[in-house]
Amino acid sequence: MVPISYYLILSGILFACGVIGFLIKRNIITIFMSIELMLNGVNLSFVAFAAQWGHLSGQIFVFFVMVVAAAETAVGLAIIIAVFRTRETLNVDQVNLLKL
Amino acid sequence: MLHLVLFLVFAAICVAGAVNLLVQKHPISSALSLVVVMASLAVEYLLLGAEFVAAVQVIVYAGAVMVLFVFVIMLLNAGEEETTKGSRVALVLGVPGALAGGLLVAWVLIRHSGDTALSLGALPGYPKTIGWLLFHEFLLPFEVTSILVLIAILGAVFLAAKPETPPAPTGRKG
Amino acid sequence: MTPSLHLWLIPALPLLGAAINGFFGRRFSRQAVSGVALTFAGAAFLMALYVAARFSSLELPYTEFLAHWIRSGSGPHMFVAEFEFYLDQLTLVMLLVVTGVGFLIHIYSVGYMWEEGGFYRFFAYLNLFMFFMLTLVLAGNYLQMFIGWEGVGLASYLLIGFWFTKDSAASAGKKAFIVNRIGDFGFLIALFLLIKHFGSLNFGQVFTSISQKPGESTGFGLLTSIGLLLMVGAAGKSAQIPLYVWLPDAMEGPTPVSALIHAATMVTAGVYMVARSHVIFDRAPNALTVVAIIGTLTALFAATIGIAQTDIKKVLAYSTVSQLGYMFMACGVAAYSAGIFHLMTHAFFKGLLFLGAGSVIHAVGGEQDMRKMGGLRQYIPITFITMSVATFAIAGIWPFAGFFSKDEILARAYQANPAYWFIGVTTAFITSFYMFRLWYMTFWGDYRGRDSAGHGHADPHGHQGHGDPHESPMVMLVPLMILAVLSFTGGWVGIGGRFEHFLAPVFGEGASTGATEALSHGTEIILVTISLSAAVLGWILAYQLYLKRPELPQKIADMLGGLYQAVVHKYYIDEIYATLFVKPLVDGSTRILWHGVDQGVIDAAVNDAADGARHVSDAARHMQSGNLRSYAGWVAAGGAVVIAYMIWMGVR
Amino acid sequence: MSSLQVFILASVIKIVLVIFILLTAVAYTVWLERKVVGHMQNRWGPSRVGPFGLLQPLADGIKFLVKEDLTPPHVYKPLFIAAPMIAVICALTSISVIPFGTAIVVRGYTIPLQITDLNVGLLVILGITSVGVYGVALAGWSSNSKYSLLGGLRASAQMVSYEICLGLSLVGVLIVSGSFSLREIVESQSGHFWGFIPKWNIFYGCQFVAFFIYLMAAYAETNRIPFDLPEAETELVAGYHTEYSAMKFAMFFMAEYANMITVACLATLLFLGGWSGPVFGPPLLQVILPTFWFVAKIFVFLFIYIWVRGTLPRFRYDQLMAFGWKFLFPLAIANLVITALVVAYRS
Repeated sequence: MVPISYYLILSGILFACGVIGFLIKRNIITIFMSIELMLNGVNLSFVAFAAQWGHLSGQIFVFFVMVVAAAETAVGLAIIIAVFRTRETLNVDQVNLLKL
Repeated sequence: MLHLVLFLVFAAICVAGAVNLLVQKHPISSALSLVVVMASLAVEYLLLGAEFVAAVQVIVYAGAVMVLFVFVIMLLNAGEEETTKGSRVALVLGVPGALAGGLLVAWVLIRHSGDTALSLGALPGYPKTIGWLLFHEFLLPFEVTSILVLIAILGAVFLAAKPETPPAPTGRKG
Repeated sequence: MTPSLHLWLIPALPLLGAAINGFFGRRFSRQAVSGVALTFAGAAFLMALYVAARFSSLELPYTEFLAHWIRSGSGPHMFVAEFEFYLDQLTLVMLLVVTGVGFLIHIYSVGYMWEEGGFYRFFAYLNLFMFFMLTLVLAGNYLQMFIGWEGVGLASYLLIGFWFTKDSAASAGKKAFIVNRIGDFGFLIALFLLIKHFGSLNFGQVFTSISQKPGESTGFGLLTSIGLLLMVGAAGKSAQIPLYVWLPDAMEGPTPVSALIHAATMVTAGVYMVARSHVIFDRAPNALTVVAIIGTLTALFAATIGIAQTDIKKVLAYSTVSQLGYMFMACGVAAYSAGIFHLMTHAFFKGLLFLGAGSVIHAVGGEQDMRKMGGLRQYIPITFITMSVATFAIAGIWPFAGFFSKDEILARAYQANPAYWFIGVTTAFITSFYMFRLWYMTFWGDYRGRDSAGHGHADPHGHQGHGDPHESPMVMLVPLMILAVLSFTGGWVGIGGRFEHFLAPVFGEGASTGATEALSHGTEIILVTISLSAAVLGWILAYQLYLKRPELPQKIADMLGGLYQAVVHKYYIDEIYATLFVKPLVDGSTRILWHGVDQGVIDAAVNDAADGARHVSDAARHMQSGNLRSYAGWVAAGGAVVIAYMIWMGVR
Repeated sequence: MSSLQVFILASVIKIVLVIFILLTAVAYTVWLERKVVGHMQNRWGPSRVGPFGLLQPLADGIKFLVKEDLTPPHVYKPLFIAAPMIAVICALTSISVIPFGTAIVVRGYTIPLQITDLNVGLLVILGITSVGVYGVALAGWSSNSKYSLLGGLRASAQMVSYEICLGLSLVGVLIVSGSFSLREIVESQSGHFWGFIPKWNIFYGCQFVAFFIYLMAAYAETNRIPFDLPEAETELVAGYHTEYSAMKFAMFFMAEYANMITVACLATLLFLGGWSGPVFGPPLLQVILPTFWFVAKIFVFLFIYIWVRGTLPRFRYDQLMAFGWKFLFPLAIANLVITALVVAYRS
């Protein structure tokens, strides 16, 4: 028997790691992976809550999150490729045409 | 007991993977750490009984999404991350802040979730039941998602397509 | 059940003509354009004749439903306005006058406008005017009448400004339109009051419900206010004090337009409307008194201005205003049929006068100043003869048409209040004077046009280089002759009260005929004699001043000094209006609305908002470092704030 | 013994047995391939080591084990070592949910001939196979050689693409049988149509189309001719495992053949009725016969593999991608839709 809070703490840690990675990483691909990490953390809490409430909708939501994440990945990676083509770099600090 | 042990082991792997993602300098290592996180999360799902979700997690996330990441890293031949000292502030303020925030959120969720203990395979998510729900209760979101995926495919194809090279000048002016 | 008369065809035909000429006329030859216009105007006239022929077999008032228009609300408060046509004796008279005179003027225009640019445009407008005027006349409810009312205003605007490249024409058009709006404002409010209190605008329903109410003999009640507001509308459309100022300026339009719109038909719409609404006025004697006073004053006032005018069309314009005043005077003393009678005869002789004036202008090559005319009777004999008939008619010489109708009005005015009568007779004298003045100055004496050097001014229809005055073509003369016959004989329908009897079902038996009988035969003869002698007196005076001793008017003018100047300058009414209304309005608009509101508030708000946005952005743009991760940091911080808030709320 | 102890004991025995058999099978599949292709090319193939060269795989194994384990410089070492392991582990793991026959009864305990029976067994196999891509991709990348990198890129792109067709071709079968459990899928195929045609999924409606798609996708997934572009010797100098030698190379080799066997098992289970077949004779034979049928079908499938290898030339890379996305993928979707309609109509 595992208390649900354990799952939630794990979920929180994963999410926090995602946020940190999003903030400190410079490689645009890694940043993108951090987002995936956050999504995964959220997914875990969905599944845990589904188990708690005894309703499968939580698991269904995980599917939707996955689909959205997959779509996001496809588009995001395409954007990364396009950025790399024009800027020849993956470092987000150098993708800074939009500054004042 | 078995449940708790398994949970702790894979949670440890999970957190280790997540931290490794942050620590590693090379994106491919980060990607592999993420694969580890996802695989161990799949096990956590299995422990909760969500076997279909676990399988899909492996197939979609580990098998497709992360392969795409690896593929792109390889394609772009991404090197090691450059580290600069420019972002001290983010490191000093951001990391503890984010960590604290995450823990706070978890704490609140715990407070409001009661102290339900989950047994092994608490809520079996059989493919049949999930499919039934998906095609009855969640039919509209499902279809909307399909449109989203279609749009994403088109967008990805358009974005990643090589820019058309302008036709070579034929030499005739005017 | 009477079979359908297809009344809708009467306005629809000219509309079709207007559409054809308006849309395709540019590519048509002049013959084709005039053919189209005359065909449709003539067809409307034939329809009107057909209606007149069928008239005795009709069950009156005859209404014809065309289409649903407005159906608003439900239950007892439902407001309904339909496209429907209403035919009674009054309508028939108006119908015949409008289509008949209109058709004649169409014919005349073909000759008059032949060499003008925009020929097709002119006839499209003219047909459009016919459509709206017939809609107004045939309307089965006030709203439909209002459509016609506004429509004729539009057509009038378009036609006054026909030579829109000429500044004065364009501004005259605007003036007419704007002054009319003031009147329409009153009309509209009257309509709103009718809707509010009677729930309908349908003539039948409104009049039925009003006739059940007692009259408002004293005080200022609902019907009085409606009546007064209607009178405001009528004053605007029919050029009564204080809204008459647009009509003289409207003479900038082509002369056939002046004849058709600003003499024979449109300006009488106010009279028609008052007559049509007689049920309201009958129960609001105070409003009726106002109508009478306004009519009487306008008649005298305009006539005095007419004395000193030298522009042939201006004289006729003021004469029109004056004659319209007569009609309102008639209405004001509840002699509606007398008013309508005068309306009809006036349509004949005033139409004729304008057409004749047009012919004169045509003959002398665009000159409108009477001082440069004279002796034209030998050059243009037919015009001279027809104009003479019209002059006698308007002066009220027996047995011309004007005599009968004017006499009728004066008799009824005397009955109501001798003061009206006295002013009326005075006006008749002045009218006779200035009309014969016009007659003598134009047709008698020697031709003064040849030796005038500065004759190049405003030449509205481009007759270049004229030699001797020449007679107009037959296409212009035939309408003149027909109208002359009508001006001569038109009054005979009123002999023995026949016209009144014809209209009696509309205006009620007792209100009109009963009163006339009260007047003793002797009194009637005396009144007739007085008015006739007033007319003759005016004639003699004009003969003395303008034929026998042409130097005398100048002396008299010098003698009168300021008074004469005031008359020449139309009592400075335009200037007073400019100072009182136009200038404050323009200044106020400039200072308050333009500089104050538009620039100070609206523009300033926009500019200041933009400036503010720029300053804020100036400060805020430092957040946009171009560093993606700092953006991410902001996102995270925002998320943290939201979550913190939720937690805080949740924990409490 | 409690049932848990029996379960653990039986599982351990089964795992050891299966891995042993699998590795042997891998070795002898290699031998078989060399032999068959040799005969197809009118030569003998391995024939010196043992009778008919039957000991050749053993000799090869010893060679791989004792050879110097060379790690070239400039490779990214952790991944260079991990890659073959990932490949072989995934290949060997996926066999764990494959049932080899009906359950046997030993001392009153029913022991299924399967390491574990999961509700989502098929999905597990798909998942593990998809993870197997990492082995190839990482090997190509970590070798730090352009040939390897190209091979790795090709492998990952190809496998991800064909995985979709593979999955879609299976969905038709899933619709027909209504389960993800491999055992249930096989059981749904017992019986006959009209008394004589085995009620295998390949004979059900248009599932032969699905079988064809599965076959193509399986060749691509296992990087076999005609889709062996990631390791095309002639252009990429063996592609992703150019830099590998000795045991690490052997791991890739084993992984490839183990994957072939897994794919063959899956095809047998899903399309060819698994272990179903005529069962007769004494009880012992009745126990053995289903497994025999199962192995026989796998053998046929493997033989086709080798046959194709000996017959067809290699595709060009763009042809491969076009074939996958523009032909197989629409075909798979069409098959899926038609199957769904047929099933919906029949129910």
